[in-house]
Amino acid sequence: MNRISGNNIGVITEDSQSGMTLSLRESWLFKEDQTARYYRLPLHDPVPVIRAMKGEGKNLILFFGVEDFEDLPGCSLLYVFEEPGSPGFVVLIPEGRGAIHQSVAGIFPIASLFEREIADGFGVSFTGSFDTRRLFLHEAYPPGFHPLRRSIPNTAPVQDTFDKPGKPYEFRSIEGSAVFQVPVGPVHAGIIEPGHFRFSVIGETIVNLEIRLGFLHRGVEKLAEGRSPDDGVRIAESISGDESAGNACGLSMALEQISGTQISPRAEHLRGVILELERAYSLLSDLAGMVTDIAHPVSASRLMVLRERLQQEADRICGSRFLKGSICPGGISERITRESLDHLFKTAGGIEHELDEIATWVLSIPSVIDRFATTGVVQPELIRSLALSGPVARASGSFADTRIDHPYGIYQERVPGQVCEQGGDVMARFSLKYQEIRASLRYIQELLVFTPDGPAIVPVQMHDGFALVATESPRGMALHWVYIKNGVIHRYKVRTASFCNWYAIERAVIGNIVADFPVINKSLNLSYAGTDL
Amino acid sequence: MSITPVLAGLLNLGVVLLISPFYMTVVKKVKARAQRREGPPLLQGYYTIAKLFRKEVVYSDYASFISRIAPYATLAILLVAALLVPVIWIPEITVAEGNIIVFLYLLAFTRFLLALLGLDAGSTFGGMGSSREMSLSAVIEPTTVVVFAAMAYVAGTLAIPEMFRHATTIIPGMSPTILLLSVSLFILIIVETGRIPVDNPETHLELTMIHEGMLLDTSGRNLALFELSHAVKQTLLMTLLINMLIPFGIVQEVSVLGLALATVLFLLKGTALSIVIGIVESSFAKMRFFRVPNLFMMAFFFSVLTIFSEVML
Amino acid sequence: MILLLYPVLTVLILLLQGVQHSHRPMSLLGVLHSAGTLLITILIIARPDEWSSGSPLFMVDHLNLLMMLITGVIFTCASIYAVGYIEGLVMTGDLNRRSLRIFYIGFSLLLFVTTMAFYAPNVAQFWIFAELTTVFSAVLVAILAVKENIDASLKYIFVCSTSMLFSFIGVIFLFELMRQPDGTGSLDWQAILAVASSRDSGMLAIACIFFFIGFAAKSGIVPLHTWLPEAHAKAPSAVSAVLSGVVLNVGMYGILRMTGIVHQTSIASQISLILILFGMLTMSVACFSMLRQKGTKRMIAFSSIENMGFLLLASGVGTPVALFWMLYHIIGHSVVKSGLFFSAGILHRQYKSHTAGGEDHIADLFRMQPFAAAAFIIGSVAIIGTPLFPLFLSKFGILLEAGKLSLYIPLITLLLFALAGAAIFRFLIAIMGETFAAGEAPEQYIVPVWMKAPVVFLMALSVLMGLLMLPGEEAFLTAAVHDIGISGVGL
Amino acid sequence: MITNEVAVSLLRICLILVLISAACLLSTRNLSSLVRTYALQSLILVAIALLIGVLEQKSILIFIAILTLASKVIGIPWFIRIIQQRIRIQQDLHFHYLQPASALMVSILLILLVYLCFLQVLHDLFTRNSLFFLGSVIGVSLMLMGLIAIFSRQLAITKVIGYLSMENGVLLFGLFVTELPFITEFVIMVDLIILVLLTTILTVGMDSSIDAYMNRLKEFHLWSEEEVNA
Repeated sequence: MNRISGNNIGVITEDSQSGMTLSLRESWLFKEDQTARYYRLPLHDPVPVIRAMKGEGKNLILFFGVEDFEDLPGCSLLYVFEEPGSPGFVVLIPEGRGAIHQSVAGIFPIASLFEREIADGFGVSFTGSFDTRRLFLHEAYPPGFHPLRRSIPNTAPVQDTFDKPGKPYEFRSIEGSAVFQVPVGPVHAGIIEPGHFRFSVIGETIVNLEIRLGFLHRGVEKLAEGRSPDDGVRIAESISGDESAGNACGLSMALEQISGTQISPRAEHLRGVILELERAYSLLSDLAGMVTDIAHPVSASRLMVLRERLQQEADRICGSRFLKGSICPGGISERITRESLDHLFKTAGGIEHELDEIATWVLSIPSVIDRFATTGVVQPELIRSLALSGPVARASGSFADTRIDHPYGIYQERVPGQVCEQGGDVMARFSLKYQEIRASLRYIQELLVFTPDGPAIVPVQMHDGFALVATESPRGMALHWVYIKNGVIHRYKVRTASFCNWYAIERAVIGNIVADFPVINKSLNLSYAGTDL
Repeated sequence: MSITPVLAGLLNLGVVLLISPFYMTVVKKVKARAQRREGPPLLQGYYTIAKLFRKEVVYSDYASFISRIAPYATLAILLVAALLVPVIWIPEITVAEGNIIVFLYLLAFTRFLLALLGLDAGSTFGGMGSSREMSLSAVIEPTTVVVFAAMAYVAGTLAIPEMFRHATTIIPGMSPTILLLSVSLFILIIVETGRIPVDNPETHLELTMIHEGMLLDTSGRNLALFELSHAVKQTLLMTLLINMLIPFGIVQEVSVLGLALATVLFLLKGTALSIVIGIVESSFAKMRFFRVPNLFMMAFFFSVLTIFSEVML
Repeated sequence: MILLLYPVLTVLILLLQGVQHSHRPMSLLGVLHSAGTLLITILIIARPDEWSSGSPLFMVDHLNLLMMLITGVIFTCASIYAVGYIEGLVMTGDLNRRSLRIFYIGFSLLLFVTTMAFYAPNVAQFWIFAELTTVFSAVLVAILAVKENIDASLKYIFVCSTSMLFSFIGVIFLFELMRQPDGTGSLDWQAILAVASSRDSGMLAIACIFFFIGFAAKSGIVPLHTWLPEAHAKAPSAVSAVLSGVVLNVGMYGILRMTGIVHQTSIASQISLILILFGMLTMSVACFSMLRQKGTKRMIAFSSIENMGFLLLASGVGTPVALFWMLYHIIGHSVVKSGLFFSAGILHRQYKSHTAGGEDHIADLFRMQPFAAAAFIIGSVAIIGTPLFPLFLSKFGILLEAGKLSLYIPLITLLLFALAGAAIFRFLIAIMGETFAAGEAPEQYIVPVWMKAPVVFLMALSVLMGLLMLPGEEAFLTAAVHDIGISGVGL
Repeated sequence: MITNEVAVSLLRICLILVLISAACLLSTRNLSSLVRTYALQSLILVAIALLIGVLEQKSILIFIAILTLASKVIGIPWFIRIIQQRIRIQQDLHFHYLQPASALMVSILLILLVYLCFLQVLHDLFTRNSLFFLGSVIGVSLMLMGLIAIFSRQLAITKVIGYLSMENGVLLFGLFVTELPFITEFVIMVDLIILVLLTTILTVGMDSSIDAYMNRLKEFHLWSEEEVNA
């Protein structure tokens, strides 16, 4: 294959069967900012370029639609790529004409999800995809209802139009005399969020699992439209309870980038503290959940105590056990006091010590190891094709970490501790999360020592514009893209780590027994709310 | 016709019925303490049953007569079984000429009823619970038989009262056969009453439950009856273990004082055993479903070893 | 008293090897050690008055002197060979330079424990040293630190050591048996031989069977032979030669001694039957396996199993004549087999397979390695028992004796020999026919004289042995048979 | 001092415990509990040696007990635990030929077989005490169960433990059948230790690349750095 460099125009090389591949040309560059390079393709069909990008090792991580983007008419599609070894992202914007596009799901399987999401939201259809079912719109929504279109008013839907359920959702069916299906959910026996799991099992062994989410889709993206940037941050906070600081931080950074605001070093440091605190307590509840699901409540309760202590620290710092309101555009909440931080410093050290003790104990109990080891293996090959990130990817031998690969905020100055586990089973995820909590607690202590004095918050002068920001939430890479037009949010797109990671479960459970599903699910611990935006 | 067997039977039933919920709560309490929780008050078992008795029963649309009679039948069968196991008093003449084999059959019958009940309501989880329960019982049945056979062999009789009488003649803790037998019986208690590491009595994760799965569609008085049956079953098995291993204090010659003392002693021994069960439950994680046969195999091995050591020593 | 010099010599050599850093002095010390062992053995043979006067640690008679003679010769040849061979391994990076010291110390220790095993006066001591030979030879097998070698070595340890534990049960039985009447007793070979006939034969049978399990494993008798092809094929060739030529003899020596004891009692015929059956079984399994082999060293290793089976058969036949020829066969086998492994080592250096676990691709044999090819062919001819070579005589002698028991034994055995011969010739023809495609041929390997000399010596020795009885050989062997405890008229 | 009667019943319990520990060795999948079980098994052997020592009034058994305590209860388990941390294997999940359940079945049959065989052949050897007969049966049974462990387990390190358990069987057998000279016991222990050292170090090599293996060997001080340049 020929590589084309610079502005050379003889661009077309050939690929034997599946059509053309086409390299990216610098002349297509449309905008470049701190985090991403935007290219506008003068072509309607992006497939050859995207194939070429795959050949160069770039990976599709997000793909969404925007109506009335800059001077482009109709619905534009933005393909976001991650480039190995480069902190910046690449965004492709093909010339959008009409409502029919070529699917890229054959190149990047994860694109199928984004395509279904766009199809539901904007009514755009994709040809050549292997899956064209609805994603978040359930049967109750009538055909032709596409809530993200600007023509649909940003109000509650009128109930009586949705009375007649449409065509039922078609689950993948596995045929065979011994195969039978076990539907689980969306309403579960425990107090958890709604999600439907369709197991195909032979005896106790799972041969297929299909997950259906979206039962509590809240329309977060639509909700943000037309709101002021500050309101947007409050909405971002409520995306997922245990990632509220992470999401607030992501959107705030995007807004700061658009407005060109430089926040104070003190705010940078304390944001780091807040983010790591959130990571620590979220992952602690993951650990507790994992041991609960193998019926070892003795260790679970000890872990939950630690989690509770960290959340009380959060409450002491910013008045919210889930750190809500702690991060705002321009800096951090002004109510954070020196005393609460000192208290956190002391607690973090104590918790680290206690956690070591608990984890060593748990990992030496034979029956625990028996349940954890070799259960629910996420194969490393899935990491790229499903765009997996966070602990799920790192437990399968990947070093992917947004804080290191695409450093932002304080992480540009101080590199956090990096951990990686091989194996990809529940065991690997347990010990990985344990080590991440330790690393976070260490990092908090380090930051608290070096936090300078200064203003907590600086005013933000908002301009119109758009920005893409990636943050590492406790569950992995969260992407925030916001487009401010006329001083209000025109479009806000969030991709949480859970959105992609959910599909790792479908692969991880195959060959395991049904009774092991809860612990596998908990070890990946994905957010329903973070997906039902 | 003597009055003694009737008296003994009634006394037995009374003690078993009254004491059973207490032991269940003790186990819960120990587990709670291990988790650094306060845990339920010691009489919680009785409160729960009383509360459930007052509640309305709801039947699934698909439920047949099985769902209606199973709760009563289960408890009734277990009470019959209770007549075979002297708790505090070994009377000269027993009310039921039952032996360990009948006892085994009665236990198996309740299992069967429960499995039917799980299937009856027509829900997925009930069916899954029943299927799991039946596959477990298929593997545990041989083990149970061998454990009981070992008991019978050691005591040289099939009648449970005679076994206990034999046990009183042995110095506790000094006989390897009795020790081995106790290990097997203990495993049997764990498995038969669906405790960790075999089943988790506290889980309501629909995908992992066995016993709870079958009871998922049961409510109100029926649920109360099942809770009680479960407790009675546990007490009966515990009695087997207690009276084989530490029969100390059990009454053979009737006297009111002796009976009172025996009751108190049994209460203490039962509580101690419940605490042990609670501690064991707290220190293991649940086994992977397909690994459970290994546990049975251990019990099987120990029982065979019991017979061996009885032959060889 | 000369024997007491031996541990002193060993300690001295080990100390010197321990402080050396480079290869040459270490390997020359190894040669010195083996040659010293050989010299001491010869000195003792020459002075029979030394035999009985020694410390209680040693027992000297014709049988173990014979074994020691073989050991000395093979070890000397192997250590000379190693000078060139190991250097080559280090050059090509197969053997890490840092492992050299472990190798040479292991080699010296192996020689030491083998010697101690042969000179051991009692069963317990013999057991311990025989067990240690496993340990040290396993170190030598694993020295290349490749996964397959470690695998082979672990297999070797597990199969042999677990079997040896059974032997130890046998030793415990034997001890109990010996001290039964009055509570005192000794495990000395000669003491057991003397009183065996007065002891309970049922218990002796059990003791024997347990005892045989371990030593059968050590000498590669089916079904405990599984370690042998792996270990012999994966080990460096100098080690393979020692394993095949000496360490297998340790097992055979144990079985021989025990057979002698059994022959004092009434259970001799039952035990003999077992030995003959397992001997035949071993031979058949080995011969059929040989037909499938593609690797040079594996082929030779299976041939060792076959010969061990034959030796077991001979010990089962158990007449003085059979045992005479059996000892002769042991000598012949050790000499020829070591020579074969040495030449296979040269071939391996030349045609080393570069894929992990792959077989060597041997081609253009006569053009690339005429010397090794010739040696390999002579060795192959010798090992299948062609006339003019020593193994012919012993096979002939043993089969004649076996024929007196039952005609089927020689018949089947001859058939198996034919099979083994066919397998080896098929293999030879296959490798001789191969040629390299243009440009594929590896660079020619220049064989150092260190490696050639032992091969020449061993081949010459085997031809010499086949052509004529060495002076005193017959008398010595007859005396050795007598030492086993089976007295007879001799030839 | 313990009376004979108590000692005998304690011995019986110990014998049963030995078999229980062997059953655990066959069915445990976790390496650290395997090592712990082995240490416990050796500890029971120490107790047995002491009890027989009391029964038979032999001081040599006390020495054997001390030797066993030092090597098998403390030394070897400690060493294996170190190795285990180095190779970072905690589980031995794979079995060939025999799953734990069937391994237990087979061992029941083996115990029966050994019992019947010994009953046939050796009964007159144990006329003095049936306990000693039982001890030798259990000794050989333990050995055979160790053999099952060796061949049904996949990892070399668990095979090592199986081997050690076999060796315990031999020791038990030796204790009950006869009294071997102390020197023999001692040398066997040395042999055992060498074997354990060797096999476990080789085990380290099994799951690592050659370079990693070399580095690990260095950690054990088997190699020194200066030899690289020699």
